[in-house]
Amino acid sequence: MSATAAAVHSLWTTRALADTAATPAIPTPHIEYAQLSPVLIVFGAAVLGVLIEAFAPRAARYAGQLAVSVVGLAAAFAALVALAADGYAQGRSHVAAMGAVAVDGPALFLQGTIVLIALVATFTFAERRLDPVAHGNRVDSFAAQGSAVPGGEQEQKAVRAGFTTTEVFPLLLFAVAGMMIFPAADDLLTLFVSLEVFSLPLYLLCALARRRRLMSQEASVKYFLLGAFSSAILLFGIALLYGYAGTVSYGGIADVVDGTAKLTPALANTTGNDALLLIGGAMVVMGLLFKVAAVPFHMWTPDVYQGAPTPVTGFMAAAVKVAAFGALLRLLYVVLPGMRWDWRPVMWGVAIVTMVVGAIIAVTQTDVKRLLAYSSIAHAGFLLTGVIAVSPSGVSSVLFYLVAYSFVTLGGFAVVTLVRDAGGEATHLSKWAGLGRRSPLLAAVFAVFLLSFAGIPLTAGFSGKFAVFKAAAQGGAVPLVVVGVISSAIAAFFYIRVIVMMFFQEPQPQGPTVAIPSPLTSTAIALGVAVTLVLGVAPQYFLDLAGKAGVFVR
Amino acid sequence: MNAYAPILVLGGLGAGFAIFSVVMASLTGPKRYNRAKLDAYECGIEPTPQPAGGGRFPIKYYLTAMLFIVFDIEIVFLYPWAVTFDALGLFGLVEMLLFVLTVFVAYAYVWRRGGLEWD
Amino acid sequence: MDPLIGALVGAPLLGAGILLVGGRRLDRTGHWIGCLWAAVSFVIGVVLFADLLSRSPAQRTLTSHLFTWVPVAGFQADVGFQLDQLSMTFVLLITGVGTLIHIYSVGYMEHDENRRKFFGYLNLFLAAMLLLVLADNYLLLYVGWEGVGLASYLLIGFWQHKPSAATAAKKAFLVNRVGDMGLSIAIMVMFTTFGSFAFRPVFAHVGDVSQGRLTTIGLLLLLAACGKSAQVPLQSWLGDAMEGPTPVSALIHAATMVTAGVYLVVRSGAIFNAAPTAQLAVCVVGAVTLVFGAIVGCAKDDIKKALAGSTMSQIGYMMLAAGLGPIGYVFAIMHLVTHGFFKAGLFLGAGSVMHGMNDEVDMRRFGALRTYMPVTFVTFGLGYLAIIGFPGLSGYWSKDKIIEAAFAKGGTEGWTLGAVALVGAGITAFYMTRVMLMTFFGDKRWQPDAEGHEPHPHESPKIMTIPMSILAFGSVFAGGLFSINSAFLKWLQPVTGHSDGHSPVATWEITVATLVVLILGVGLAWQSYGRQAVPAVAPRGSLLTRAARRDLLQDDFNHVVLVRGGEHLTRSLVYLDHTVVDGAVNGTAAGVGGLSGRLRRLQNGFVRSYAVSMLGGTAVLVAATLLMRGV
Amino acid sequence: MNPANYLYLSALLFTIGAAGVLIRRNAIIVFMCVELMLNACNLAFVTFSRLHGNLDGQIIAFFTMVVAAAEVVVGLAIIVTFFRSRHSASVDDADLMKL
Repeated sequence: MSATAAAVHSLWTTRALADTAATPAIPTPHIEYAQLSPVLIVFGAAVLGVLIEAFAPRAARYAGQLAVSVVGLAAAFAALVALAADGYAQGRSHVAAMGAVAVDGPALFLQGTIVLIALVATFTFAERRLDPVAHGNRVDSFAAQGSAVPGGEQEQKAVRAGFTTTEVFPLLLFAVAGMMIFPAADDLLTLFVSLEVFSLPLYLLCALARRRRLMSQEASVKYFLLGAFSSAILLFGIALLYGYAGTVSYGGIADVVDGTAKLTPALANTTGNDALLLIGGAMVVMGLLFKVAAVPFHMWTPDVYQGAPTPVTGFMAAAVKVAAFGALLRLLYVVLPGMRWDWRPVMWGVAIVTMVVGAIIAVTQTDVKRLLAYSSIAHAGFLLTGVIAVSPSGVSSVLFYLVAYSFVTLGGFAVVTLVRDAGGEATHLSKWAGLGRRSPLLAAVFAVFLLSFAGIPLTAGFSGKFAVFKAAAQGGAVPLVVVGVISSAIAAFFYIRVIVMMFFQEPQPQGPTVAIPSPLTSTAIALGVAVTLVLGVAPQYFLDLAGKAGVFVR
Repeated sequence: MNAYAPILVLGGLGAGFAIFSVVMASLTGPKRYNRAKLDAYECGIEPTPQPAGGGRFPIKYYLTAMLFIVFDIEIVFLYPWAVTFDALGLFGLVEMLLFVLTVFVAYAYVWRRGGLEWD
Repeated sequence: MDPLIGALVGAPLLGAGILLVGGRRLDRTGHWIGCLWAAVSFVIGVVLFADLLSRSPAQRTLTSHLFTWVPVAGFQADVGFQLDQLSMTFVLLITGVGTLIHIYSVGYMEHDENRRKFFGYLNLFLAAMLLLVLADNYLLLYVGWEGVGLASYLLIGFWQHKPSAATAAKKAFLVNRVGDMGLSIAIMVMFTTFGSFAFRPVFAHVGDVSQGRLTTIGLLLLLAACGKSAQVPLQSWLGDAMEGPTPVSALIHAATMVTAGVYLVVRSGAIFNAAPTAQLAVCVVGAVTLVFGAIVGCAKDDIKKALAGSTMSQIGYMMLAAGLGPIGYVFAIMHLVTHGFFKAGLFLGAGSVMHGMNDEVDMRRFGALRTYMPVTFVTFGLGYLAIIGFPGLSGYWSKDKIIEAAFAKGGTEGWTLGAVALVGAGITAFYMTRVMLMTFFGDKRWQPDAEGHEPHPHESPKIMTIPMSILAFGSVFAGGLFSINSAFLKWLQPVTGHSDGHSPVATWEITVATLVVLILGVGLAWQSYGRQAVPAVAPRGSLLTRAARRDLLQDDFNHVVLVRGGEHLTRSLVYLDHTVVDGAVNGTAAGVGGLSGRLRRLQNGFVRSYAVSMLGGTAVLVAATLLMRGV
Repeated sequence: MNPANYLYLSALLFTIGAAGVLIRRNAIIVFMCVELMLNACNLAFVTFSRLHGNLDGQIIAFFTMVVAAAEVVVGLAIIVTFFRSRHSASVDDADLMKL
């Protein structure tokens, strides 16, 4: 009977291992609050934002949220600068929070970029001068009441009462905090959790457009279902990698892949099975490729970019790409360098398909937001060429490109918010014809952004592309660079086409008007132009900065 | 075979208890039926809802369910902590307090914004 | 001191940024901001000048390397500045005259609603021009070169509501493109020849390169200079450029930008010295333009166009001098500076006259203005005396030197060039006297403007007359000051080099000859326009006059040879293009478009098919990874 | 008992979930299939945890559950608003944006 009892017992207990017999002593964990302070500040600001939503009177929420967001993000940036100045970007970089979060050059660089993007995005989120005043209330780009049925009675009531969804600010902050952890995650669990932490608020933000709400909700549903699907695949990949290595920490997996880890019997058994590693690695990489919108995981991008409120689109296009490329770099450079002979050819393929498909489909687009979406897909391909270089200059060139790309993107989408007609933003390209006559300054600014996207010299886009292609060519990927240049040429075609359209076509009689923005949006656009020109004319300082920040901790 | 013995034993015990309960109830209990008693039991709502308006549930039902899920699931973190409370010491306590505090912030939001009111 | 060089360019650039980005809220203060940044730039220039003076002549070259723009092995594009005596001269001219013209424009553009934008463009011009003269390599110089072209385009077309202004801007832009093409090809050839385009290495290795290469580079640089400096055959845009506001004509199309070509030739002296053929070409272009511009100047009734012809002609003098090599470099620059003073002064005077005459430009409708506009009359008159080379005034010192240097070239060339320069001086005296007489003397020939407003000539406000007076002061004394003890020569010599040459004619003989020619020109003009009344409607005139009124048929020539010929060429090219090139290009474009349309259909909007693509993609990813391990 | 069997089961569940996402039209059911995939992952984690004799996998399973719950909340909210504005929860009706 006692044998049977023991057997029953074993159903819900695991046999204690020999070296952890008796009561296993749990080492007291510790958390380096100071080193994690940037993320914690953003999280704190977000929680504070939720409290404002809960307790502040409706009229005070907008100002309160804006203040909390701006102050929180600025403080986070200050903390990041302080950490970098303390040498965490180089000599003192290490892994904090029990191996969960890396504090090193790429992490700090990317976090700084994300925080600045978020700061600019906050400005565009808070813009209230574009839409006409509704029932005596200034309104922003977000729905009066997200839960109300579009066009229904409840919505009209909400509009009349002047409701605004000020929750977008805490949602933005939560997303930002998740994005800050994402490229710094040093184990797969943190990677997965931070992925969800930044994705879930984005799904919600997508659904909150004030105009064209059906499209906005549709974008949200699509993004959500596909995003959940991709994160499930990513999670299964994590499970397989865990099965292979017996650990989820980046360093631990890398040791096992390199064969330097201490082999336990179980490990000896699983490491014999390379399929676990290869399939798991591919699935995790797929999850990240989904976020960076690489072909064939890109199909959500145009639909979601088009449907989402434009400030959100700008934020997503810029920040998600930064965060996801950061995570991809860390994964491929820290965890899987031992199997780069396996993934490099595959990534070659992905990069080529992404560049070519992104550029080609963009040619026939007729909607500005979709055009920019395809352009962002093509840019993901260009960035991938830098990732493939597997060299320090590969890392720094990708970091630099991300900065260049993200601010131009933010500025570009901010310009899109200004061109409006009776139905809100006039995103159909035909309506942009002759914009250069009607509003030369705005058209010129947009032209600068387009030229930067196209990679014309003296713009940030050129410096970035140049750095990435150079790194790739030095890494031996010359054919890839050739494909990159060809697809740049194709891409340049449709960027220039828009410029020609704006400046050399007659404006339509019922064309859109250009809204006069508040200083908030003007700042965002001006920053975009400034970054475009500064990085285009004098990239060296930032290339050096990215070069200094280009070493991962392991 | 030895490995399956516990399952068999458990299955046997379970089946025995079920049969015993049903048989005993039918033998000893009074038999006064009404409509509510004859209905299948499903969490207090009508098992086959056919209200006016095409058989839709009120949105409140989902709302409550979602709120329940999201607050209920936090227990999953409290439980392991409770088990190793001694070993983790003050650090664990502080961290858990922070965690619970955050959950309470969410609770405060739901409460203030009327998520807990049925009507 | 070195960072100051960057600040020199940065100050007006910052000003332009503030003014153009600042928007309407700066409308009320914008002009003062523009003046401020121009003045800041001038002050920095003076500080740097003092610094240079405190050094020994051999060490008066400051460099400042800002950053490497494009670092690639074998191809390095730096952003760096070089400040030496030559650049310093230009810096002082550009910022000094520039600041005065900024101040003048405050008054001149007072009623223009886009005044802020105007000052933004002016600042932009200053920055680009300073970049041009401070660059330490040809690539950066090219950036400045294009920058001044842009500013010039924007400013000529500033009143774009006038179709003539828009057309003129377009014309200036197009003609300049031809020259710019020359410069860009020159830079490319230079790079393939020397492996660099920084001044120092290029000039250091001139000796190692074949004559043919150097001649090619020299001729291409000359083409560039012709475009920017309105030399024959690319001069046709300058007259039309007078459609821009008058301060622009004064600053850009008289004093500074159009002299960039001269700067380019002098700066590239090392190359030209080693390529005599190119040098001779420069001389010929200069001599031809000198006469060409002067003749055009004689026939124009539009005061600004007459002055524009004069500008062409005077730059012709400079080009001629620059083409003479070390004999002439210094005098080219000296004439450039003195010309900057008196021509800017003349243009500002013309602007002042127009200001008082309801923007009338036809000299046949002026007359007798000397009593109504005394200050303008005096300053304009001093500028007039300077340009015709009245003994003791600025023009006398610089122009005579050029004529002398032309003779000093020696041989038939020397005699020919010298004679042309001498004749040019006579024609200059003629047309300038004509302008003077028609504008300020004789009877009133005023006529109401298109809306019927009678002109009420009046003196311009102080803010306009003070800059004019300062420029007049310069017109009178600059040349003399430069010539005391050959100060200017000694200052520039370390950069440009100098040799005296052996003139077959004695200096005093040249002086006398010049004076005779001068008196002839003035007398002839007095005969035609002083003693006789000027007809209010232009007489038909001789064939030459009629041709000169049409810019010596330059546009007609362009039309017949370039446009028609171009059309034929284009037509045949178009045929080729349609059949061969288009076949390829359209094929590609259609291919891309078709592919795009087809690929686009994959994006069918259905979540489920997106998910299929994702899952399929994952499967391919996994399979490919496994395959790689298998291989 | 061979732990590999649990892995096979997990892979099977994952595949069923993925197939469901591709086949089913109702957004709620698509979403349930995603949840099934997540739970398949959980099973794999727990199995590997047992295999390697450490607790990491089980901890991860906890986290996955919490994340899945959060996802449910967000997802249901989105799908319910979608349903209310269109009176349909079919994902094939969501095709306003395409090409």
